[in-house]
Amino acid sequence: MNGHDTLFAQLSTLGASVTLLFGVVLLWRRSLGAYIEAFRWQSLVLSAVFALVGYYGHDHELYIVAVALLALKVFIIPWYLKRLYQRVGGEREAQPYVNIATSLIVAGLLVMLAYAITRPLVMVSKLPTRGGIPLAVGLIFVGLFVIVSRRKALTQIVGFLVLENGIALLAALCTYGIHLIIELGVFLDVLMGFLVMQVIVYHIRNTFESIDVEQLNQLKH
Amino acid sequence: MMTLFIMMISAYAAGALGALLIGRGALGRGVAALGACCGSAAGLTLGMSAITSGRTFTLASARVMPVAGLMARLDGLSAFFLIIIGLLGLAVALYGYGYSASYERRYSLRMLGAMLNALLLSLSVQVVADNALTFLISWELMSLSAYWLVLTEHDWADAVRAGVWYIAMTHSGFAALVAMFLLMSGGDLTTSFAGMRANAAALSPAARNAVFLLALFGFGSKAGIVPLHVWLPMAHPVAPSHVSALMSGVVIKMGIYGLVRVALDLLGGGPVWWGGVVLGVGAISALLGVLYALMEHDLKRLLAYHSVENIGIILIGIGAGMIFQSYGLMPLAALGFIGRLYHTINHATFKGLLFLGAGSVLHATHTRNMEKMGGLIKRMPVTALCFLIGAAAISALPPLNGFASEWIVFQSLLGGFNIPKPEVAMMMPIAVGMLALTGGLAVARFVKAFGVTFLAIPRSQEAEHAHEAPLPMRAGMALLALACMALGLAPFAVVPMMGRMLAGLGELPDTRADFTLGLFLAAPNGLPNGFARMPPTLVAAGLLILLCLTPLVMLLLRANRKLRVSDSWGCGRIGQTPRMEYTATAFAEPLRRVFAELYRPTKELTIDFHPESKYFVQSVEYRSEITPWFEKYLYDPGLWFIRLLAAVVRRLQSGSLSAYLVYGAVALLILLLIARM
Amino acid sequence: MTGYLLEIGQALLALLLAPGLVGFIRWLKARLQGRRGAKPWQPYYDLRKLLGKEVVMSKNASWLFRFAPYVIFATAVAVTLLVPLVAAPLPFDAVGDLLVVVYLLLLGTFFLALAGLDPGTSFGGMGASREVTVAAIAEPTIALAIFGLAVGAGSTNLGRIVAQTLSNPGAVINPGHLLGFTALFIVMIAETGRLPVDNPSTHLELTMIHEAMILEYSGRYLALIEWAAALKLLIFFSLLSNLFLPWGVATTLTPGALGVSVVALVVKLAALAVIVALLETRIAKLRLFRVPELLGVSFVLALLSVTSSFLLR
Amino acid sequence: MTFLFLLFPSLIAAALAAAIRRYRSLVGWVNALLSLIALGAAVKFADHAARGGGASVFGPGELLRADGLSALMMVCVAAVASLALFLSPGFGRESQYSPSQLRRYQFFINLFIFSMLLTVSANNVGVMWIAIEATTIFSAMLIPLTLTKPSVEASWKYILICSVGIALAFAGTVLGYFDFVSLSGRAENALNWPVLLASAPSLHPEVMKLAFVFLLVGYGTKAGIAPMHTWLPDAHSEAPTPLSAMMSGVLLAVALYAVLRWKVVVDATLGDGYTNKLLIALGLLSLVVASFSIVLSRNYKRMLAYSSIEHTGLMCIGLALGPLGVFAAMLHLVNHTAAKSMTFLLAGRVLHRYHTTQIKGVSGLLKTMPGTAGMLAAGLLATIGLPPFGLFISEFALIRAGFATGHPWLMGAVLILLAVAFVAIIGHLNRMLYGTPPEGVAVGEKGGRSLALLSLNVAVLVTLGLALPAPVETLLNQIVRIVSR
Repeated sequence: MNGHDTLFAQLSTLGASVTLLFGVVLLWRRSLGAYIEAFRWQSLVLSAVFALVGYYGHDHELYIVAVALLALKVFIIPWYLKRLYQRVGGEREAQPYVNIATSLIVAGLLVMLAYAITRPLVMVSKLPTRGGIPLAVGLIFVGLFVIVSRRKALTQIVGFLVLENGIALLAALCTYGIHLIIELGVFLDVLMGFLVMQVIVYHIRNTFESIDVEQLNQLKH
Repeated sequence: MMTLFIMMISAYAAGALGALLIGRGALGRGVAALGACCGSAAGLTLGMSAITSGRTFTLASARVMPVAGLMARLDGLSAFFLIIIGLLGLAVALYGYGYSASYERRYSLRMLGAMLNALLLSLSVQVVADNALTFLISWELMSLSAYWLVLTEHDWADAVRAGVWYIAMTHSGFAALVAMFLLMSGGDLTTSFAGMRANAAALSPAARNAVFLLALFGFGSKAGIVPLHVWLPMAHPVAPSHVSALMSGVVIKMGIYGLVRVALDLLGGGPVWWGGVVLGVGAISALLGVLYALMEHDLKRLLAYHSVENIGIILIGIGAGMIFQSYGLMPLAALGFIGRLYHTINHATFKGLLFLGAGSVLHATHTRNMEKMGGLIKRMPVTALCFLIGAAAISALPPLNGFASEWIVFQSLLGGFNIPKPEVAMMMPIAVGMLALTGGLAVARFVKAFGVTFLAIPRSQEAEHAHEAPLPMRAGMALLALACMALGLAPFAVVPMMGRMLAGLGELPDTRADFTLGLFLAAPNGLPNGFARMPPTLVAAGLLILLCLTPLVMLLLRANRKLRVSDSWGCGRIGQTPRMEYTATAFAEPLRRVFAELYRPTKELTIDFHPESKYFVQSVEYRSEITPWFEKYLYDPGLWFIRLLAAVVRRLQSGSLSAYLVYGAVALLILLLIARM
Repeated sequence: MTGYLLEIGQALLALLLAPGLVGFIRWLKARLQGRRGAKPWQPYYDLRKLLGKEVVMSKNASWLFRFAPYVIFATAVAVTLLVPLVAAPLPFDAVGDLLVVVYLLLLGTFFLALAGLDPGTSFGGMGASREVTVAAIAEPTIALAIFGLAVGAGSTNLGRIVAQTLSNPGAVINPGHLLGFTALFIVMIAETGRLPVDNPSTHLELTMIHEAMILEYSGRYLALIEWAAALKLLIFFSLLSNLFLPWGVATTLTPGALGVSVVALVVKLAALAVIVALLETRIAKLRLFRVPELLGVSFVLALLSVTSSFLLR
Repeated sequence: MTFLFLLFPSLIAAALAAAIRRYRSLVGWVNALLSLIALGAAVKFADHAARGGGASVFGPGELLRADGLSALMMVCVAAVASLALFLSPGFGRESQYSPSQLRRYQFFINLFIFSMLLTVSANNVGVMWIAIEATTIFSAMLIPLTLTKPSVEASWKYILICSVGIALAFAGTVLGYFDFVSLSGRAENALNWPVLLASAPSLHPEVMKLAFVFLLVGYGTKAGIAPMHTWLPDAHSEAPTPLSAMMSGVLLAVALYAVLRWKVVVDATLGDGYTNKLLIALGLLSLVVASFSIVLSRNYKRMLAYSSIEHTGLMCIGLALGPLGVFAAMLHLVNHTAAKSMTFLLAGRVLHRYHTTQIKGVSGLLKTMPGTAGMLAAGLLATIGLPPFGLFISEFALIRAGFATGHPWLMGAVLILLAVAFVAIIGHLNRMLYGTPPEGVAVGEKGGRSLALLSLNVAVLVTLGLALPAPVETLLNQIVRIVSR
């Protein structure tokens, strides 16, 4: 493994860890604005990772992906989120199901779990980027945890987006990205999904006078 | 053969379709009845010709079913049950034509006619089925058509409730049967019964036991053995009476058919304890059935409980037979099975007859409560006579058919002392005792049933203005009444046939149990020849002669022949009202006290006195109820448990989104960890 | 041919003896109780009186009420044709075995009970209800007793049983036999409505069973029923005596043997009558709801007898 | 070429609905008719496959592919789609929806249909994933057609749970692909089925195991496999009737199709022991959850939804029981599609008449709307597996497969659970059919057209129950060959 690759490996791992870090940060913050910011930074790093992989992996398609990602997740979606946040009123994530301290611990555990689970991948892989794979899976878990443990519709959306980021990161690190068309298709889905979600959040807002998902418990049994 | 078979099938099908198309009106009923009649007649002839010729026929094998073909084969056993179906079908169809007239514009005659034919059709196919698939499909169709028939009078709640109970029990039985056949056929349901016989021999003992127990459960739930009988007293009363006759006479017998077919034919007998279990179940069913029947004042429920008893009696015989078989006492085994099959057809006739009679009473008085009846013998003499014959037959009184079959079973049980193991042999006298007790109680019950219903003074307006049943109904009853007598008087014609029919099943020999000459059984290990003899024909003849002689004797003794009709003696009181009569409850009281341990009756006596002085009683109210404790101690806990589980599972769907997501996440993590293991 | 004649002969004999037997017991009881009592042949007079009287029938009663007495009488007579009174084996052995005998009597009971219900009086109903109750509970004992006997003889055929016992007299004293006898004796008491089960000489509604049923009967019908009841008593007596102690029963149809057997029969009947009479003077009537216990005892005895005959075989 | 006829009609329909500003019943008619074209195309594929023809591919990078399995799914989807479209609101004068709602409805439902058809005809796993995600999005837009609290709640739960699930599925896809890449480098159309399958045997078992877990949980969420089924009762009971018919009838099947496709690949890597274990476990869990939930369910639409879960579980188990099982499961899928789409549409009629989804609120159905009652009874009896309907045969075959492959205990459990569901459903059914109708409920049957259409389903069910048509059988056998190679 030559120096060129080691650098790549270190950089990619660094990128991955930073991405994960922002996921954890997100767990730590309370206000929706902070959530959105954290997500934004995370997406920024993520697109950087894509560019990185594209550069070292000599895959120029990935630049396009990186740009698309930048546009989508750093500008468009956060902008929408902000607007949504202003429209539906900024309710803080006052009391999540799991309090901050515990959340952070759980996040740590999840990452360790991710390490445990992804060992075979790291084993079999010869890619320089394999070091980041556990982190990516960890990010997926963290994203899941955010969705589970937060009780505002908006925060759940953000959690979902973080999950998406984790998967994108996984894709970048494992496979240097899938085909361009598919990647773009995926982004399109993400965008549409996000838009639909926000529409429904408006609905929730209009019908329930709040976006606290606590009250979404009429349908049971 | 083939043509007869086709005729039978097509007649039933035509009847069903006709009923569906035409529906109400005399024409619709007529078509339905006609189809049923032709079909059952064809079936009857088919069975007769098959049984007399003593040969077996392969009837149909066509690739009709998706998963496999239908296969039909007619051997002695099938032929015998075809006869039962045909006989009862005929009577029921006749009767039903008249009976269902009262349903015009109240309930769907379409459904009634179609389903009646469908039921008969599925029954007939059932008994000739020659592979598991055919058997199971016809079984399910039978259950289903019976289900719709039970639901005919669906605008009262307990009909619907009964329907649900019925379908629940029978369907769980069906599940057991599916499992059983799959075990026996090694997964392929299209293997013919011949193939299964071969498989069964190869099965491991454990598998064979599993098959047997599954069969006992599956068929038992249909036959209504205790404690799987709960649906029976619910479903039979609410069904239209001719349908109840069919269900009680034939449908539950399919359980017996299946049990014999599987345990005796396919498995070819088993260890002693199989027989023991069957015997025990039979004894319990018989006793409990009769005891609960005693306490019933709903005429049809009484009969329904009685069906439980008779299934029990039949199972006692089968169990004994199986025990003998497993000890290699083949002639005795054959005798037991003969007695049972004989009792099966007898029960079909007299139980059918009684249900039809009850139907006529219901038709005339619009009530099933015996306490509201009475004096009907004057208003509906034909029905009364038929019912009397049925009651006498069912109480095993000579010279009717009930006695004949009872006699054989007694004889076969007497053979019990040939069993080497005393502890096993002791089961026989106990069974005899049980049998005798049920017999005696049966007499008690039918004295009550007939006496309270038909004799003395009418207890209500309805009974006062009762009217005789229309001709078709009377015809149906008369047919079965004649059958009762014929079967009772001519066992020497019936029994050898059955011997020939059973020959070969589970290596049973061809037993020549010839009544007029006594039972000469080819005797292994010290079974005396000429075991006993009983020609019912002669007994009947003798009774008849004596009956005629007695008046003559009276003449000779110059007895006074004057007769004066006047009030019955009321201890000096003038004028007798129905309220002075002995009620059904009172009639059953002594026996209820005797068996109080079992009934656990709840009593409450409320007397309210006159306000002025406590020496004047204004009213006395006595209420006593019997808790049927299978529902209470067996089913309620089961249902409770299911509800509990349901409540637990229900809590999963708590409505909390986060909880839902947690399920998913946890599932993911667990599976991932498993994957890493 | 002689066989058939003999059959008829013994039937007639039974018919003749039966009322006498009843009368004898009554007379004996009276004497034992220190009364003079009616003559033993009083029942014959009663029968003639009844035959002479007109029938008064309830207006509620149906044809069944008039039909029943004939059935009851016929069944009783039919049974006398089957039971070996004086000789065994008889040609009619081929017609009926022990089971037939029992069930024929049951047929009689069936109609008697129905007839009791027919007039719609509470007495009749009460009697019928009690009668069938007793009959039902007595049934298993009878069946088991038969079973025991049949196991011994290898057949339920009466003639065969008698012959069997005659052939090896030792069997008489084996426990199974004795237990069976006791059981059947108790049943006999119940079936024939003697004390302590039923009191044939009372008309208190609290106590009576048989009498309550036939309360509505009069004239020739009553005569038939009474006669049948007497026959039933005689039948049970002779069954007890001839099945368990068959000595004297003629196995060859020579006049001498027959003569002996007739004498033997009369002696045995008298003996049993004495026993019954003594019993009835000693004990009081049981409460109705204690009767099942008595019969339960008899059932246990019968079961024991069968068991022992199984184990001793 | 046929692919265009399969996919474009729904796109055109959507465009039409979007283009025509004010909804007219004409649009509904045209779209319904358009759906028939797609159905025709699907049938053509099925026919081609039934004649033993190989898979046909189309598009750049062999984007689309139709073999026997896809063809069967196409037919199911297209058939239910046109049924739903023909029974959609907005044909007659009066309708409970406003024109704008109807427009939105037409637009999204056609996109929904399109994405389902795309899912089953996609050759590329990535494309398939995108299409499935799209189904979620479009259907989620349809659920809160009328903004009631329950519908909004249902849609939120639906979209969130399913999006998360599908995202996980994507992670699985990536993992599967990753191993492929790390072995044979990046290749063009590497994500196409044939290529994946070809290279599968050489992939790393460990990785594929992980991948399959992600895929099973992911697509399983959409297929309503317990414990990811939780969105299903809500969405199915709150969606507009035709949509719930489609969701229950085909959407679950489509998701299951995705699982099945991947199962084939993973089996090629690790042999079928592993996937079968997982499928049986989750399938059994679904059966338990569903059948016991039915016992106490008070709402007939939810009851139907639970029974859908039950049947999905059954199919999962079937897919894990070897060739016989796959045959049975596929047959069951077809039967269930027919039965469930019908029962949901009928439930819609009942709801429209009684204005309640509570079982105890509905009584005397036989008196008020005999036709509907009869067909509902038929549908439910079919659903619980009574003859002469198809599900009897398929369940039967399934049990048989279980015994043949030596799972007697499993089958015992399945039989018991089926019996529980059976009793529960028949009890609920009787409660609705009989008794006296509540006041203010109109008596008399209306809308014979839709009943006539639905009777087609009954016809299908009975046909499949009495005799398996030769083409269907060959098609199924071909599928068996595809799945258990």
